[in-house]
Amino acid sequence: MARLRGTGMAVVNYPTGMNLGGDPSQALVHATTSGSFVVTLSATDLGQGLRTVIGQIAAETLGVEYGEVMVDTADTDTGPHDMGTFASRATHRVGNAVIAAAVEARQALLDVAAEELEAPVDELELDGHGNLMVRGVPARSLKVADVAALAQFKYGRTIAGRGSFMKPRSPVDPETGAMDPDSTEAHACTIAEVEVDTETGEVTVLSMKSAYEVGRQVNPALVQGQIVGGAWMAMSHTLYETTAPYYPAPDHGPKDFSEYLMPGSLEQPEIESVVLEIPSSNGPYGVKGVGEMTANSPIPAIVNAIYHATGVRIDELPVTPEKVLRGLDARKAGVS
Amino acid sequence: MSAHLNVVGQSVARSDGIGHVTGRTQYTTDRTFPGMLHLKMARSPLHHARIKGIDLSEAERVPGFVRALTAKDVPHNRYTILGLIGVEPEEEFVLAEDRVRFKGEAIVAIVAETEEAAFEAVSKVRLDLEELPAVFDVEEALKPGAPIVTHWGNNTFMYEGHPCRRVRLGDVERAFGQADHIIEGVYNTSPIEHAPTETTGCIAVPEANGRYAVYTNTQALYFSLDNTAIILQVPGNRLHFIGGTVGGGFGGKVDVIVEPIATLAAMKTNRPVKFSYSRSEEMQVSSTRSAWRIYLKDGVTSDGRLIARKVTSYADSGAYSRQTPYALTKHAANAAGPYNIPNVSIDAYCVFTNRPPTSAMRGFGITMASFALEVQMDKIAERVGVDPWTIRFLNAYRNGDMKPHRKLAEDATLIETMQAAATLVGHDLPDEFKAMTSAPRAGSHVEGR
Amino acid sequence: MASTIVTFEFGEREVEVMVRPMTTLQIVLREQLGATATKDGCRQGGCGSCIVLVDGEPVMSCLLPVEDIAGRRVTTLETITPAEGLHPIQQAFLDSYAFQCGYCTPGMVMTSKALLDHHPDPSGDDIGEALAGNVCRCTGYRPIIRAIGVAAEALRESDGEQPR
Amino acid sequence: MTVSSYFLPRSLPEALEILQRHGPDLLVMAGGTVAMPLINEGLSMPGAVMGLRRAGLDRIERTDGALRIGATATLTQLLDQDAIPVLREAARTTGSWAIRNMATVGGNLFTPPPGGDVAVALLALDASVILAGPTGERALPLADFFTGFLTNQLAPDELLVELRVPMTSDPAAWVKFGRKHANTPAVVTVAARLRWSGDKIADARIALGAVGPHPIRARQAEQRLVGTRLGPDAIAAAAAVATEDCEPFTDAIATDWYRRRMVAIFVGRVLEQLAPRAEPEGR
Repeated sequence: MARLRGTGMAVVNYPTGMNLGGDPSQALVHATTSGSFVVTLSATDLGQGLRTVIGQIAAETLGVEYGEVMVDTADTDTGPHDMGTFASRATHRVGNAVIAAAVEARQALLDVAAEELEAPVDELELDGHGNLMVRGVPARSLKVADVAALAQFKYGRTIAGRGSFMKPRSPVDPETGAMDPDSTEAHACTIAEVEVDTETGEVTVLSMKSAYEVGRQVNPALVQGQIVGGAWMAMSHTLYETTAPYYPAPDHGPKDFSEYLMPGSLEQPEIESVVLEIPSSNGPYGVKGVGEMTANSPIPAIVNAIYHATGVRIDELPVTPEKVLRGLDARKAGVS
Repeated sequence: MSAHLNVVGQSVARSDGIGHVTGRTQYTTDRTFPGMLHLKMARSPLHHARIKGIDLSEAERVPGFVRALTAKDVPHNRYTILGLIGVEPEEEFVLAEDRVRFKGEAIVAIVAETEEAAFEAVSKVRLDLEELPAVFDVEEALKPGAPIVTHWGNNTFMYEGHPCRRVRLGDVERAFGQADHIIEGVYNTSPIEHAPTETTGCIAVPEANGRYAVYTNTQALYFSLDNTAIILQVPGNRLHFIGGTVGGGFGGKVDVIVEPIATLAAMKTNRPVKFSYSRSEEMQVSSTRSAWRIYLKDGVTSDGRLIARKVTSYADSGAYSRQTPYALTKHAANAAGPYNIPNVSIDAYCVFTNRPPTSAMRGFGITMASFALEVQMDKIAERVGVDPWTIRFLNAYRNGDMKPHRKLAEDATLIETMQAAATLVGHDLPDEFKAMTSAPRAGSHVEGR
Repeated sequence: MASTIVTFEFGEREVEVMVRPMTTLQIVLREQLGATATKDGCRQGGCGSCIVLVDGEPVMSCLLPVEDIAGRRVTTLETITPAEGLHPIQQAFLDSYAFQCGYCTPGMVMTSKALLDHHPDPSGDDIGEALAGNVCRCTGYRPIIRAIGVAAEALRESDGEQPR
Repeated sequence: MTVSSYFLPRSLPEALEILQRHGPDLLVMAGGTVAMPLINEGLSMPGAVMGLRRAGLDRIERTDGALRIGATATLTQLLDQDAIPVLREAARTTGSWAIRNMATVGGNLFTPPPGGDVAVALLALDASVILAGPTGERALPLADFFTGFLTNQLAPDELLVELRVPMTSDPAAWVKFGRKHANTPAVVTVAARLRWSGDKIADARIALGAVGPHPIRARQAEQRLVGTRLGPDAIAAAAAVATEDCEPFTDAIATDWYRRRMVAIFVGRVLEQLAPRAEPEGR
């Protein structure tokens, strides 16, 4: 029995947003009587943490504490239109819409404060912690909560904003394929190390080390979550998953988690990553989409690592132990 | 945009975290409603068949049976989700009419008082089916004489008169003639299930005012609402979709497959109706990631410059379109990879076969292209006699480069990303690559702009 | 199809339910007791999202006719959640970002609870083995494994003065 | 799932009485890990079911030179006993923790391949099954119990009540090879037990799982070992011939080709575990 080790690499770019555009996201923001803000959406949180990052983006733009922002999603009776959560679009599209709405709401807040403080509105600033003041004059300050109450009960105003973001729909030239298929692009480079058992063809992924460039991380912990979870899914796609194990034959389709193979809690390679932030030109605070792409570069990196370990090129996913073993047999027989 | 940021960039705790760790987060089917009925589907046991008859007499006698829905009950029995953004033609059926095109295709919806009764009634639906020849391979499906899956006479989606999405830049054939190496590869992948831990499902509930509240785990509430309104031929204002919390999507819950029929059942019975996929339905019937076959032919100079890339891709769409035609456009836009290649030809075919329809999944149209391209890059490196890093640095795209789809590259950071990866794994790059940047090349399209 | 009455302990309280034959504990918890922390991911015993403890041992509640556990004690995520604050395992999951969509989380926490009750200082392999029946599609398991390590330490430090 | 009656007998006589009363249409269920998924999805719709979880058939005890394992003892109970270590290994590699808390040793005999791992170990240990019927009990070697895919010698009016495993000091080993490290269907399962006479093998048992319609003995491989010292040549010969002892199938996990190939590899690996520790010679 021999165990062979090898290392492989791969790089990818990944476009953010529905490729041809025409996919609006909208947001509404309003203040409550106590100076909290409600962001109303119809975008969905798939578990990636959309509510959290949208709350962060809204708080940042409004200049209030994160804890003062509530994100209400999703109900079509209250939330404005959103195309949906897919295509790594949500943080980019919804984030931009929320910034627009928050800017408008912030302006309404400052207008009330200016009147109350009898100061020019362009001399007011928010400190990000629930206070606003005349620039350079800390004594002339108000709490956001008080301004919200004043707006409601003294001035009879709303503190609210509307925001929308849409990359206009673009056509494809059917002859040349000329098109505008992305808003921005994120990048990744993965180096995978594997070990191959030459008797069984089993592949063990030992490590996946990646660099990601994602524009701006709104929440680094959640970006890490995507990177780690995506690396796992990529390993799963590479070595295990199929609904038609003998594709194109339609037989033996799995019906449960026993037959539908995915790595589990004991298949744990080392995962390490570094994240670069080079802000995009059009994402909220420079964001690019990171959700989908994390399952991409590890796949060819693992397949290349298998080649470097064994000399066997497998050009078909999933790379089952049987395929590796047949490849090793063919090499031994001098075929290839 | 901002020099100092307060909360963007901070790893704040997830706002839904306490709900998740206490189990108080309410997912779609955590709700129950008084009088709620259960919908289960009678499905085709064959890959391809003509429907000669449906006999519901035994099913109707099952205690707890409430009603059955067939194609004729669906006001606009066409399920074409991308119709919303103008993609044609209409083709899939909410419930099959004269033909079933994949094993598991929905034929009769059974609504019953309990899940058990619904299962039993489904088992008693008698289908008279005449089996038809089926095709499962994308290239077999394109051969003359192959069984035709679609209703328009061939097995590809038509892109403005072309059987594939085309991208053309430069002249690949001429460049192949100038290349020192021609490297060819064919890459195959298998269909993949999204496998969210929460299966696709919804509950449609009649409201007091003549509207219908639909609790759903769709990834796209308005997409689902608008499609449901079209299928049921009701104004959108009769529908009220509630969701936003999804137990894993990965693209599988962009399909609008459970809401229209559950809402129709609620309308026909005036009772809440739950339709949630079983795990085996999720595995065997729900959309998957497409299987792909990708042919690559590359022309490379002896010093490792990629001067021509020809890509011929076939995505197995299964029996119907769903989101896959759009995936091929995204694929075609990106199928040359993150490289600067002056001559590119891409033909991306969306092919219909007799397997369950495929749709969106994480990395839509690109994940499997990345697999093919990056394995191919390793083969090129080996042929040229350079290491895998070198071949990628030599060809990495930069800002201002003309992409195959003729948009100039912006926000390119591939070079910087590779440099960071090399540092991470302790790979010492040659000075030439350490000094490289994604800044526009001298003489590039944006130089001096 | 006569219904029967089944009594069992649900956390600290005794509950009595009337069920049709072979109704599973999962259905009883979710539909009769409104205890929907116990999830419904496959009904095949394959995903672990419905794991609860019966007399302290993890079981797949989707495969268990409730009649079988008459008189026994059922522990779910609801019953271990303190009236105020969080159980140390819950806190560790929260702090470690040990979930994304959250659907597998209740089963993961219950398996973790059983593990730490049996092995206050589990090895990495112990944790991996214990979680082998819980499917997570989002996180890749690593944050969950990390959370259990954090929880184990917290529980050892608090010397077992936590809700059981 | 229109189950109209669910019986939960509190004793063996009560269980037998219910079985006689309802006849072969009664679904007998122990841990429920095989039957319940089918019932939950409406794929199996039995009218009446008898659950054995409370029938008092779950004791594991050591008497009369045998380990007596009640048919409804769970795999967790099997994992907790220390009389026969190879049975612990078999239990440990079957299912997940929560499944092992439910699945029973007896039920494992009725689990379609590639399931039924524990039965493979029992087969290598020369276990007997105790079947109780209206006229009393009978014992049958497990090797004779299986007759085909999901068929066996159990009469319609009988219940499996016990597995009886002769206590042995023979060295035994176990390997389950799946596509994952835990909670995985087997590509192949191998259990082996050897009886030595001096430095030679006097008798051998090799049982295989997931490579036939039910757990099977690799009889040619067993014969090939008798009289050898279990050197590399003997192991290789037994491993090679074991591939002729099996009838592998293709499923979602592996093809018949791959399973057959792995029979040789893992019979070899199991026997290497049992081989006398040779002096280090730089192998």
